[in-house]
Amino acid sequence: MSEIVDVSTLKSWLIRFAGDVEEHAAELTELDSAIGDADHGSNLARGMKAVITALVDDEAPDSIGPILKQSGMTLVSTVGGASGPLYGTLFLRMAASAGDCDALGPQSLAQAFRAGLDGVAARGKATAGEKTLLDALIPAVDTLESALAEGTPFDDAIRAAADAAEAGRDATIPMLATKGRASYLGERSVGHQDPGATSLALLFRAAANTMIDGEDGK
Amino acid sequence: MSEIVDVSTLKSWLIRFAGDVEEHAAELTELDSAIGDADHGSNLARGMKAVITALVDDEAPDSIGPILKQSGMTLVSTVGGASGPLYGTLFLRMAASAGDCDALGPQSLAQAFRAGLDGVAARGKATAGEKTLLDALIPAVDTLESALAEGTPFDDAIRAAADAAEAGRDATIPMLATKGRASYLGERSVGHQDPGATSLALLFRAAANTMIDGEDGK
Amino acid sequence: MKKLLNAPSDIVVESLRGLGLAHPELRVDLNHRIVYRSDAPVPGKVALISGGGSGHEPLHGGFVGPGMLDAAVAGEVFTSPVPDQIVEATKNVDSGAGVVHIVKNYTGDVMNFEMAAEIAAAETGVEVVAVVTDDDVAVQDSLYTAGRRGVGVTVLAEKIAGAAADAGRDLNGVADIVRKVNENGRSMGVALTSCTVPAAGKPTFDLPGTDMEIGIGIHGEPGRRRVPLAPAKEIAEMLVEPILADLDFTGGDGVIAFVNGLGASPLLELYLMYGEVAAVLEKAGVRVARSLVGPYITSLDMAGCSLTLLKVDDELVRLWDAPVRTPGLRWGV
Amino acid sequence: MKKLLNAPSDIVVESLRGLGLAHPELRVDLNHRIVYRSDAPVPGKVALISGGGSGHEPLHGGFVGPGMLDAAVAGEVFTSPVPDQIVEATKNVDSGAGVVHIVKNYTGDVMNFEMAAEIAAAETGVEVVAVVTDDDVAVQDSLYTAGRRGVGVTVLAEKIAGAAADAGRDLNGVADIVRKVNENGRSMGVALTSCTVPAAGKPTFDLPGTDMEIGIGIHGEPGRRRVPLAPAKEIAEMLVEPILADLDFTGGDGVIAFVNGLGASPLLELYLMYGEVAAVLEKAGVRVARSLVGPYITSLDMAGCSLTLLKVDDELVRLWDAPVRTPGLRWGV
Ligand SMILES: Nc1ncnc2c1ncn2[C@@H]1O[C@H](COP(=O)(O)OP(=O)(O)O)[C@@H](O)[C@H]1O
Ligand SMILES: Nc1ncnc2c1ncn2[C@@H]1O[C@H](COP(=O)(O)OP(=O)(O)O)[C@@H](O)[C@H]1O
Ligand SMILES: [Mg+2]
Ligand SMILES: [Mg+2]
Ligand SMILES: [Mg+2]
Ligand SMILES: [Mg+2]
Repeated sequence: MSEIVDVSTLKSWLIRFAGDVEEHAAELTELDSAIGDADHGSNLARGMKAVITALVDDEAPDSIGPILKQSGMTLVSTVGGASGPLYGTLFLRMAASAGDCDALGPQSLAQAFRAGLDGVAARGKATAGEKTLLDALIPAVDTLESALAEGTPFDDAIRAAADAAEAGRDATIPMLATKGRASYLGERSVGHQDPGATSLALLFRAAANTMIDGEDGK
Repeated sequence: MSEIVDVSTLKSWLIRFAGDVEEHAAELTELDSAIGDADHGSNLARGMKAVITALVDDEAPDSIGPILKQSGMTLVSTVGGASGPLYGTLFLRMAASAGDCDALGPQSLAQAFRAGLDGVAARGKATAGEKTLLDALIPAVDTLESALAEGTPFDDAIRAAADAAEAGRDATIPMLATKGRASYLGERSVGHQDPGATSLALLFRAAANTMIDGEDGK
Repeated sequence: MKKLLNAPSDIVVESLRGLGLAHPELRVDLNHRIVYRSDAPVPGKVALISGGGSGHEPLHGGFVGPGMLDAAVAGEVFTSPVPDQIVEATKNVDSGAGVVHIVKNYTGDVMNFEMAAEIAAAETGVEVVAVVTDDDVAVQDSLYTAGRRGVGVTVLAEKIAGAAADAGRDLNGVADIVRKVNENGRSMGVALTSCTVPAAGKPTFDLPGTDMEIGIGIHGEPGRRRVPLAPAKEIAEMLVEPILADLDFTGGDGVIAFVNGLGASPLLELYLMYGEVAAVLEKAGVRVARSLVGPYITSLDMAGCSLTLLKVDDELVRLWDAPVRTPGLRWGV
Repeated sequence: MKKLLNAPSDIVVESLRGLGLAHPELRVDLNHRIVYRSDAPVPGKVALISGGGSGHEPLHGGFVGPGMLDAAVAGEVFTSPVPDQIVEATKNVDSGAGVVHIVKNYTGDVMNFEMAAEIAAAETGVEVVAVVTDDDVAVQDSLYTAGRRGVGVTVLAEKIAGAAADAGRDLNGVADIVRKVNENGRSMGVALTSCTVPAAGKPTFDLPGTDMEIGIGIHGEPGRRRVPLAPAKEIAEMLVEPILADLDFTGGDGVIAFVNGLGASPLLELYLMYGEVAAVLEKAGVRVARSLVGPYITSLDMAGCSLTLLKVDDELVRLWDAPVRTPGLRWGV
């Protein structure tokens, strides 16, 4: 259980996430229509499609850090908007944390997520409770870390992280947005689910689904 | 019965026609939406309002020809579009035919209408059957003339003319337009009632209603 | 109906008031609804007037100024102006060299301008030559129609004739240029939605969400046929094809290709359409000498576009390139 | 959705292709979606770049040319461009005098331009100064928002800074002019209908037939409040009032008053609105020095308008009047 994410698992994760984003693109855009500008679904779908295209290229890197780095750079250079730099930074910082290795153990994975989270918070100058993707990312990373610290088996820990991301996503509904486009709405942002937190929860669910042997969807 | 249309009757006719046009403006515009540009009702309502304003002015003329002339000039200078010059010409030619008198008898009225009809046909270069206001005007004038020639009493003759105008109006429905804006539609103009013929029928019904003692609406 | 207006009946005069305030280089007679270049009459120059129903802005008021019109006469929305207005404008722009009336071919416009020319000649002695534009290939020019509608070519004619008048041509010379432009120009339009006439308060026609109207005019008059909404590539073909079928545009000095927005279609889409049109023209061997893309002869808030092709020679290109300074078209000065 | 397009995902690049074909004086890099003036880099001149999501045309690509931008970088519809594009444009316009980035204040735009400036400095050594525009008074600039949105002032800043760069100012001098324009300008918008993002395929928000949205942005983001549709006179007051409440526009050399169409509202209505705005300003003692009326920073096919007021001094008026030659704004050359 010390080598939980090898190259093949990492690729599966990215591919599954890309598929989930594609599948939920209309829903993400719909959420973004209510409190934003109706593009989050198409933005992220475009980016993840490019990530997968780069991933299957003959010249593509074949170790953890470089794959994450390539994916982050691809997101930065294909998504645009707010989510491009933020998702891009997440992967780039994870790449730097992971380094050029063949696999990550649970601790290294958690460390990489923590580095990614710090990068996203710095890039977007946001904190918890502002109705952004951080509200899914923070509880997910916190949960993963503390579960592992308590000795929870990895399968359970990553599943708990995905659950936490979804709970965080749902918790954005009553929040008042104070960052990003939704903040323009003031009080009118209350009652809507944040699109970025929604896609972020997909990312963790995809992680759980690919990193847990035999797990299939929730 | 030789002085059927005195100044007061003429004014009543114009006022009643103005009222009828105002009342049916939306319907005329609706007809013009189907085969034209959705303005016949507002065009004619604007013009007849101006005619009535001029009519009640202190300086307004007080004999038949001059009243008709002022009305025709007012229509020409306030309506625009196709119906402005056409309705204007109708009244201007009627004015010239009537001359500066205090009242018109049946024959002079019929003559005035005939002169008006000729003017309208010349101005618009149209003939019967082209799905225009001529298709109400021609049968109305023909009917008035022939009824009088046959010795029909004026009341019956003018009522017959109004009936003929309405029948002519209805007959435009199956016609293929070959003049005016509706001609652009080709075959698609078939099945729609011509707005100009519709307003023209209102003009004759208003004539019957005001020139026949005690007649009130149909 | 969702429009920026007060009372529908005041929209024309209130819009003209705004135009006058925004453009001190123009003089606006609100009473007669005439837009003049403020230095009219220009001594020795043949004057150019156009006009028609409102709702086609910037046509015609936005094309008044050096190098284009001396005055524009505004009718009610989609209703030609009345003779009084046209006579007033004609008198005020004439410097003695005569006045050309550019009239779009609609029954109402033609009759009102005809009456105005008769009155102007009789009452004021001003020499007027009227030229009618009728470039819309969607309408058959036959015994069974009022003739082709005047549409996009009118914009090009006003610009080119304005340059000819500036260059010192005489009355017939300027009128001839308008005729030359009209004879060498053809247009075709497509609507994705209806417009809404303010006084009517609702869309002139119903166009289901999946349909478009090919061969639309600029007044919400229905077009040639209704077909399912198609990709821009196919729409470009539907616009180009009937134009090329009507007149040979190959060879010579090429064409001015003018993709016009009908009102509600944004520039993003108009440039995309221009790209598609250019591709179709290239395949057909038609060389584009000059282009114009934007909403220049509109139909209120109608979504859609029209294409105008004008076959040019050296003379027309030179006149097209000449300086113009109006709110709607401006270059070289 | 009724739009002139092929696949929604291709709308930006296909529109840029058309722009390039229609304007040979521009050079369009379809790969990077950059519009350049074809003579860039201009030796010795500070270069000006702007960019952002597409769907606001003519902003920004239509403002490339002498007297305005050296390059414009186009993102997807309503999505800021990515750093690679911005870096590429920055490298290609720099003549050694440095590059000013004009960035509208949206989280995405700011982050992408920031990353680009970091990369440009690190990898190419080009000196970049970015200035953010944030003029929309509909948004409170507070701890609880991402700050005011950059809207209409951006157009005026691009024009005025372009003239400053032409006049030979150095990098900080040009950046200062952008800051000065931004500090002295305020905007407010109203939407009568939603726009439809092509990839989304349906209107971003529902606006019942009797309502309008006050304080709208340029991305179909909902505004400050929804109120019943009002006459133009009252709308003018609703636009002017919060602007005047935010900054004192009386005295001095007056203002540039800019009535902007959001896409689907025709010029007829925009000029009418300008007349109403001018009346409100006169009553408030605000003198109009210059005006601009038309669709210059749009929101796809949204109906409505925005008002921008820029307090000017002699310097800003002179720079405003300086020659400009772009597809979207052109005078004096
Ligand atoms: N400052 C920020 N920090 C973290 N996340 C943010 C920030 N601003 C926006 N977001 C996230 O980005 C999402 C919107 O992404 P997207 O729609 O792709 O970009 P844009 O807002 O530029 O259109 C929001 O739902 C929110 O979760
Ligand atoms: N050449 C013509 N001769 C006679 N009547 C005509 C002619 N052209 C049009 N009309 C009449 O004018 C009516 C339309 O008037 P109106 O809508 O006011 O003017 P426009 O067509 O200019 O919008 C048509 O319904 C028709 O009856
Ligand atoms: Mg968004
Ligand atoms: Mg009509
Ligand atoms: Mg009409
Ligand atoms: Mg966006």
